[in-house]
Amino acid sequence: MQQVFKRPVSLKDVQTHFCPGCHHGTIHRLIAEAMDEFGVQQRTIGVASVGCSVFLYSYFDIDVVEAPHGRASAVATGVKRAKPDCFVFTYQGDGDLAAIGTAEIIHAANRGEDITVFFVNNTTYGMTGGQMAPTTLVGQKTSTSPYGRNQKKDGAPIRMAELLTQLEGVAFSARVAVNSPRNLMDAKKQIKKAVRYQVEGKGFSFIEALSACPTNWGTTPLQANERVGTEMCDYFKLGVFKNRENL
Amino acid sequence: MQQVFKRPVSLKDVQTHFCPGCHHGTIHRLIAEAMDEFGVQQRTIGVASVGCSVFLYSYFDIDVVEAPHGRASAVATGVKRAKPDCFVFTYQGDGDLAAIGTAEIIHAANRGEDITVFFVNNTTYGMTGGQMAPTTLVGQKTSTSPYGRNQKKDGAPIRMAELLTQLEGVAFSARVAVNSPRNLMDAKKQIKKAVRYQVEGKGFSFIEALSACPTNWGTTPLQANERVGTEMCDYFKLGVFKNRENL
Amino acid sequence: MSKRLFVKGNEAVAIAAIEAGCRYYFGYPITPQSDIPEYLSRELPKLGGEFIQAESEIAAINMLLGASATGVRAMTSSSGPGISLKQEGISYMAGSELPGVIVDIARSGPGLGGIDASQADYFQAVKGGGHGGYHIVVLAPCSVQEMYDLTLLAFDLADIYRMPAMVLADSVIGQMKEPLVPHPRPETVLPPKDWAVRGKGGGEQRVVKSLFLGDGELEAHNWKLHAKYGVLKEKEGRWEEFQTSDAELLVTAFGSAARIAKTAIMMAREVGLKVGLLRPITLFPFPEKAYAALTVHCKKILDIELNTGQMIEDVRLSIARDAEVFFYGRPPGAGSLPTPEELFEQIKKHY
Amino acid sequence: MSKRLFVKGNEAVAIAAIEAGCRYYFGYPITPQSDIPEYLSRELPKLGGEFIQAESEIAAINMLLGASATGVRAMTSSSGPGISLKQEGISYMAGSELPGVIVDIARSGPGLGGIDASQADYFQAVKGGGHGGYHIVVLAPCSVQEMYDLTLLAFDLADIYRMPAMVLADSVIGQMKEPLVPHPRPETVLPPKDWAVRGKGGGEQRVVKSLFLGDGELEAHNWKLHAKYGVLKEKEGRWEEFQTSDAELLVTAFGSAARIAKTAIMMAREVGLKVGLLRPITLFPFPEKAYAALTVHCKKILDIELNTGQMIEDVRLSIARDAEVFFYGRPPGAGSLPTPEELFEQIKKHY
Amino acid sequence: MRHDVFIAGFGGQGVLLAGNLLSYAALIEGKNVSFFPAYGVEKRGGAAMCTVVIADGEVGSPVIGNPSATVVLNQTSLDKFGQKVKPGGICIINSSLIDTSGFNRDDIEIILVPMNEIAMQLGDARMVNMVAAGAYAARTGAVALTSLAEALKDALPERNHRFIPANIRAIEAGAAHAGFEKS
Amino acid sequence: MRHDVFIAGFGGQGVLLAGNLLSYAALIEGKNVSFFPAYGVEKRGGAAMCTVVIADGEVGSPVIGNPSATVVLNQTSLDKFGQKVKPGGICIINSSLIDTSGFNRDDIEIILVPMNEIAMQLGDARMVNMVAAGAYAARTGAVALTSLAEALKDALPERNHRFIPANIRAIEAGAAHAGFEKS
Amino acid sequence: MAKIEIDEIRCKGCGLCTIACPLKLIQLSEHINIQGYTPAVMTSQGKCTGCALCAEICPDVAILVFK
Amino acid sequence: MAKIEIDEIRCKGCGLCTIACPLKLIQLSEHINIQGYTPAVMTSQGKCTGCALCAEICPDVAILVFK
Ligand SMILES: Cc1ncc(C[n+]2csc(CCOP(=O)(O)OP(=O)(O)O)c2C)c(N)n1
Ligand SMILES: Cc1ncc(C[n+]2csc(CCOP(=O)(O)OP(=O)(O)O)c2C)c(N)n1
Ligand code: SF4
Ligand code: SF4
Ligand code: SF4
Ligand code: SF4
Repeated sequence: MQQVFKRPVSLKDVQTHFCPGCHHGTIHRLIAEAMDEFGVQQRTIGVASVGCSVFLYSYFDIDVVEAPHGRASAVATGVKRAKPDCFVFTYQGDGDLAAIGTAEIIHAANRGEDITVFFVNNTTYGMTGGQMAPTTLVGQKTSTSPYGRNQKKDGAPIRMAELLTQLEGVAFSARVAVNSPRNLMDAKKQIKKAVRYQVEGKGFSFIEALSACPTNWGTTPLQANERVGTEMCDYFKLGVFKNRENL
Repeated sequence: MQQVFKRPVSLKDVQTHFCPGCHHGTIHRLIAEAMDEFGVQQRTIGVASVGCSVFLYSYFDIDVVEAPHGRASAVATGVKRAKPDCFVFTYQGDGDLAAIGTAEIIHAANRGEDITVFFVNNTTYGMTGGQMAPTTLVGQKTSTSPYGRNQKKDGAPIRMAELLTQLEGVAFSARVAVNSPRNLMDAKKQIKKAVRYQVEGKGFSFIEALSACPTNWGTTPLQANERVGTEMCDYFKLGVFKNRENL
Repeated sequence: MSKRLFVKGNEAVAIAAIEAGCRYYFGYPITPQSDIPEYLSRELPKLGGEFIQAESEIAAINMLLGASATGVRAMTSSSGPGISLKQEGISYMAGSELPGVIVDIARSGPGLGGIDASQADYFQAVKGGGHGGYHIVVLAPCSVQEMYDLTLLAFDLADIYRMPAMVLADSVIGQMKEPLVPHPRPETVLPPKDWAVRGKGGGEQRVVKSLFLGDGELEAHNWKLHAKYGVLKEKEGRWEEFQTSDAELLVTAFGSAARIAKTAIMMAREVGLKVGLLRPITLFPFPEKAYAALTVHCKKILDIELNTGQMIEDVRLSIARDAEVFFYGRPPGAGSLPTPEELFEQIKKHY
Repeated sequence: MSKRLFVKGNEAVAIAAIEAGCRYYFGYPITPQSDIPEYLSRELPKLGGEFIQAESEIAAINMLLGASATGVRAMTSSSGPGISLKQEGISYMAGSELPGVIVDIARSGPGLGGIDASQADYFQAVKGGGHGGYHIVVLAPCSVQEMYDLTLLAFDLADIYRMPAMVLADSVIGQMKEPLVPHPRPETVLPPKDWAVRGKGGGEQRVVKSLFLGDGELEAHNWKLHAKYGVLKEKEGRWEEFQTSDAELLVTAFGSAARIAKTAIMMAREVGLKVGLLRPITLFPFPEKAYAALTVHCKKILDIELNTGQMIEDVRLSIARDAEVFFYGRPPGAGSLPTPEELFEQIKKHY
Repeated sequence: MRHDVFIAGFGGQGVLLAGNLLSYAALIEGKNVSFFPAYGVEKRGGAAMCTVVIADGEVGSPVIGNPSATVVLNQTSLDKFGQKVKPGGICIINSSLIDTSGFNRDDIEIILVPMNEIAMQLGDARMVNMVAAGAYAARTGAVALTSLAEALKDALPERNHRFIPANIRAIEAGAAHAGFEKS
Repeated sequence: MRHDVFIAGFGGQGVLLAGNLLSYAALIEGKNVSFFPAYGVEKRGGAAMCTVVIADGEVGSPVIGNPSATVVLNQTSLDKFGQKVKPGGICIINSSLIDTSGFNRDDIEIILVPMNEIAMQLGDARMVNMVAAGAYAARTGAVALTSLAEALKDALPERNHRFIPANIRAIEAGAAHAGFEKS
Repeated sequence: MAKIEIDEIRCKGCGLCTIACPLKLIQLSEHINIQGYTPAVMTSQGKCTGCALCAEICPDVAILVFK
Repeated sequence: MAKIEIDEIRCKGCGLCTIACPLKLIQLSEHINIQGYTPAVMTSQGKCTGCALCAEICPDVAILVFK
């Protein structure tokens, strides 16, 4: 009898600090698997953002630079320009990338930096206690939208995976989810494609991964997982929005 | 014999500091005419940005708040929320709005702030001496792209008028030019429409006006004017890209 | 006893802001100040006010600039990295002579650092972390009640002197819960805001700006601001003295450090040591006079800060030339908050 | 005479950066420093380097953080508002112990202010405008030649002490053209960058970060940084003394002000007044020893700054207790640059 | 009278709620009180701690070096803070998750309460903090159990008031257990 | 020997180029020199000024309160700086654009040069600055006209070297005019 | 025949595996682990097909699969 | 019949009006104004139709039109 499922070597064998049912852990693992598959671990430099994923270096067995909140794609630009042969990726939350980091992601994407960006959208600011994010769904109650997000006042949730496709520099953009075996298997595929794009020097690749935040949503892990597949997928459609190979 | 063309009352009767052939002056006048037409001068608060148009208050006979470079749409948000009955507009250059001000414009637009944004695209940083802007055309030589903008390294010029249409909050977005009587007459129309949108509380309206910068392009005013109609209009197509009234 | 609420220091700030007539809040989430936006996002809409969660601290400070320019009372709050990002905007507000309240519930750094109580942002707040050599009012509460009282004061001073005012605290004061008596806003005569933009409405054009290009204009503007700072030093310095009259050792500390030091001083008094506390309540203007006066007699000062030594410079610049200053600092970080027992040891050491 | 170039101070900085082996520049346009990016955008590509015009000063400082983290020599440059925006990034670099050179060709403020020569950002540069109570090396050139020499030094000190180093000048020094002799980069033994990220390649994992959460970790980290600052004060303080030996009045000023003051001092000497100049070249570390030593005999100091008084605090904290300090300041703005004649009057007044 | 207690566990064990509950109870009894929380980075994971100082007179410093009472809900908390308890003080330990074999102090009183089991028996693991609060109050008399019960409506958000009866049972169970241990 | 000159006009009149030209000429002559420019906000409009100090020994301060020579190319410059000229100094005025009726100083030498007309005659209004440089050099001898001519290739960007002959004519015209005025 | 191993210390009891398993062979146990969670347990090892969906969906990589 | 008035002091000689005028009635003059520019001049006032295109395109609002 042999092992058919094992922990990827790029992922350290340690306990994470993530809450029960948080998808960050799953997304971490899928990225690690892709790194294993393309054998890039030894030449990878990851850029951690500020959010629940700030401990990137504790979980991935790779070199890591910690970026100020929202600036991961600018930091990654500096890293990649200085180390063009390294595999460089950022891992950013929705507050980090879609709010404070808006200018940095738009311009890194527009320059077509040869990096891979993993964008984890859980419709809230996790680490700081569940405030409204640019991705918070209309009507969703958070600690700073106690009456639910009001589109008239707060605007509609931003769809980053679609928005970025407008920029010439973007080679690949897709939105995935890991809430069900089916979505997860597709997420695997897209994440590997995003990694391959950089490995092949095809340019800026972007993965938006929908994620559950049971803690700040105030639900059980199972309810949160459920919500990802329903409410979230309704508004944030899964799919590949740009794929230079098909252009 | 009576006067058929006169200076709009919203525009002060003073000499501007603009260079010969600079379109800022023309764009100022068209905005002033629109303010006259809708009779909003007395309840207008303009937000000046940092750029060659920083002296907004010297030329428009209205109350003005000066914003830090790139932050005009955030400042305007604060002004409008506190003074919902005022007509609030920003006037921003392409360095100001499309580079350092990217996050502020995207989120003000996404919130659907009830303001009007005049975005003057002259493919360069005018006031600081002609450096490369996010709108600089590929191949265009500037003081910081001495070998011409290189798409591989610097990315392609950003088309703001199109990009913003992706955001739910945007009610109206158009690109105009004032280089020829024909374009200018259409510019008049669109600018008035943008003003009307706010007057009628229809939401965020955006005008991108192509503009000449003979000084930093190193051309004569006539050559610069010519370039607007040719090279610039080829890449930055004129037209209305979003119009909530037609949705 | 009049009704007591039991709230966090951060909530006391939010309650005071509303009592002060502030109806506009612009901010971005950051620990350990999030209770402020969370409270105001609940309450402001009920009062017809506006709560905006900005896309960043930079957007927030500039929304504040815009709102303040119209003459309304408005505020923002943040911490460490967020306050650093606001420096340009704060400089613009100072240059444009705009009021506006900025709450800084400081956290430990540099960089991401941590979220523990810190006083390492004293220089940033007091010397002006932004460009151009301006100052802002800086108030340092040391209890939940003072978080409330000084927030009210911050709004008044900001309006009177037409400059930003900061309430500087940390997670000890911000996260701590204590009983609070929410006094009504004091009656203060405030100057008319005849500079605020409002849409001319037939009146004079009004311009809020910090750009001054005419010959000598900017220099004159800077001297004008400088003169205001002089008036502040004259009239607005505030401090607390605790058992200083007979003190042979003067402990000086502000905010959370002062709160802990006070208990240490009680311990010292219990064993008969003549120790007193001089606690600056206004960090800018720094209460120089108090230091000068007290060091005429007491020649030994123990300066205690949650950093490696910042306020100590202003202390040394304020005291009698022949007074001696000792320093005890704990730069902030997990598990580095000093205890009363620890400070008592320091007192004994330098007594 | 060896070959003389005739270049602006800003160009001297760029030429020195290339000589120092810097191949990565990240910046955003702002007057009066734009000559630096303009020069490097021309030259770096020829050398296989990277010039990126960032979307903002914030992006620029963070690109610098990323590049420096890989161990290469890299830089950014800006002024006033742009430097304010970089404060968070500078704090992160300081917290992450990253080298990197930041050139600040200061302009007048606060806010948009103007573009004239200014020394009003002394506090921001020297006390740490960002959060967390860190320091960076701050060098203040007063000639085109020194713009070159101190830029070379900045890169070395940054690498040796693993901290950001700033070259602080203004439009007088930056825009002025003078002859320059571009000496080759000095031989310096630099520590290996065994902390730089590079892709493990089978080696140890390397992490560049400023977050320290373990009990006592952050405090220890802060004491470690503090210790470095101590070493800097011990070993790296630099200053120029001009006719100080017999001086009865000591003029002290840095950068552009010192340059103008020097001529005023010559005028004074011509009429027989015993006046000398103490010019700090390193603003951080501040050359405290020089002040202490010189004020043993000379008890009158005239501090001259292009602001309303900032370095004067460090001067007062450094001098003998019985020395007296006079101040003459011109806050910056159009037409406010003092002339030698003007400073000569001040010298006569306080002599 | 003056009581100070330090409560520690990991995020999610409701340490802060326990501290709040004690504070409100003190308030109800007309006392002065300061409640000082502390938790790991930003919000996630790591430790959660709080100090509550209850006094008739002035509270003074909200932080205490050597608390007279300490309640630890998980192993790391005991390892980290067990030694800090003031000589003569008491240490209440959640024996469900904590192995005390390594912890030997004879200068303080050690009380073992299997808080998770007790909470589970009452149907909800999340009530561990209530069990702890009950045990502390019963053991020190800092506040009356009745005050604790009354304080629940102040300490709990409206939406959780339906859990008050269950919480009261948990408080009493904790008190009973600590009380039992006592004799 | 020591020469300091202050040149002022509005942006676009080539004030800075004139100053540069003088500096390079001084360099060619092996002298020390500092060239200090100043202009209005950021880059647009407003005034443009520069100070050039030429010395055999140390240059010293790059800014001068009362320059021994001043060249003004437009009205506002004369109004602003005319009074600053050091007694005994000289003031060279672009009479094409400047009305000197209001300017009466008998303690300095005033030289009127219709710079725009001269430049236009030579075919390009933009050469006003060359006329000015020629006039100053001829009048003060700070640098030789030949050095000025030689310095053009240093002062002008490669792409404008084709204008060198025309510029030399402008320099000489300015010199001639100033020279003529002289006697 | 196949089998899974659930790391009872790493498991946070989120329950995602219980719904991911097509045969619903996994449940959350009653007892709590050192972290204070109720870990997942395999109810009938024999029936496991080794599809590994439980392992795939586990955010904590707490499940290993053998076949 | 119509006529235009060119403000010779405000005019910056950019020449845009000279191409905007459908009848090409406007030229730049030889002489320079106080600003140092060569201002535009109307060559044959009589032919002006008052279409105002010159005024519309003038960045400096230096032309007024009467009809
Ligand atoms: C400049 C700055 N502003 C704010 C913060 C506080 N902060 C830390 S994490 C975070 C956002 C976390 O949300 P998100 O990016 O969505 O990631 P998540 O935690 O949800 O995974 C914020 C605002 C900070 N550290 N720095
Ligand atoms: C924070 C900050 N960065 C940079 C500058 C310098 N600056 C002044 S104007 C300007 C940009 C001007 O270009 P643009 O916005 O395109 O307007 P234009 O002048 O071309 O009309 C810049 C970068 C500044 N004032 N503040
Ligand atoms: S707070 Fe939300 S995002 Fe953060 S670890 Fe917990 S579940 Fe995940
Ligand atoms: S520099 Fe360009 S944008 Fe600025 S005024 Fe001149 S022509 Fe217009
Ligand atoms: S998915 Fe993993 S963590 Fe969740 S219950 Fe199953 S084994 Fe445990
Ligand atoms: S368009 Fe206006 S400024 Fe230009 S030449 Fe004609 S009149 Fe003069």
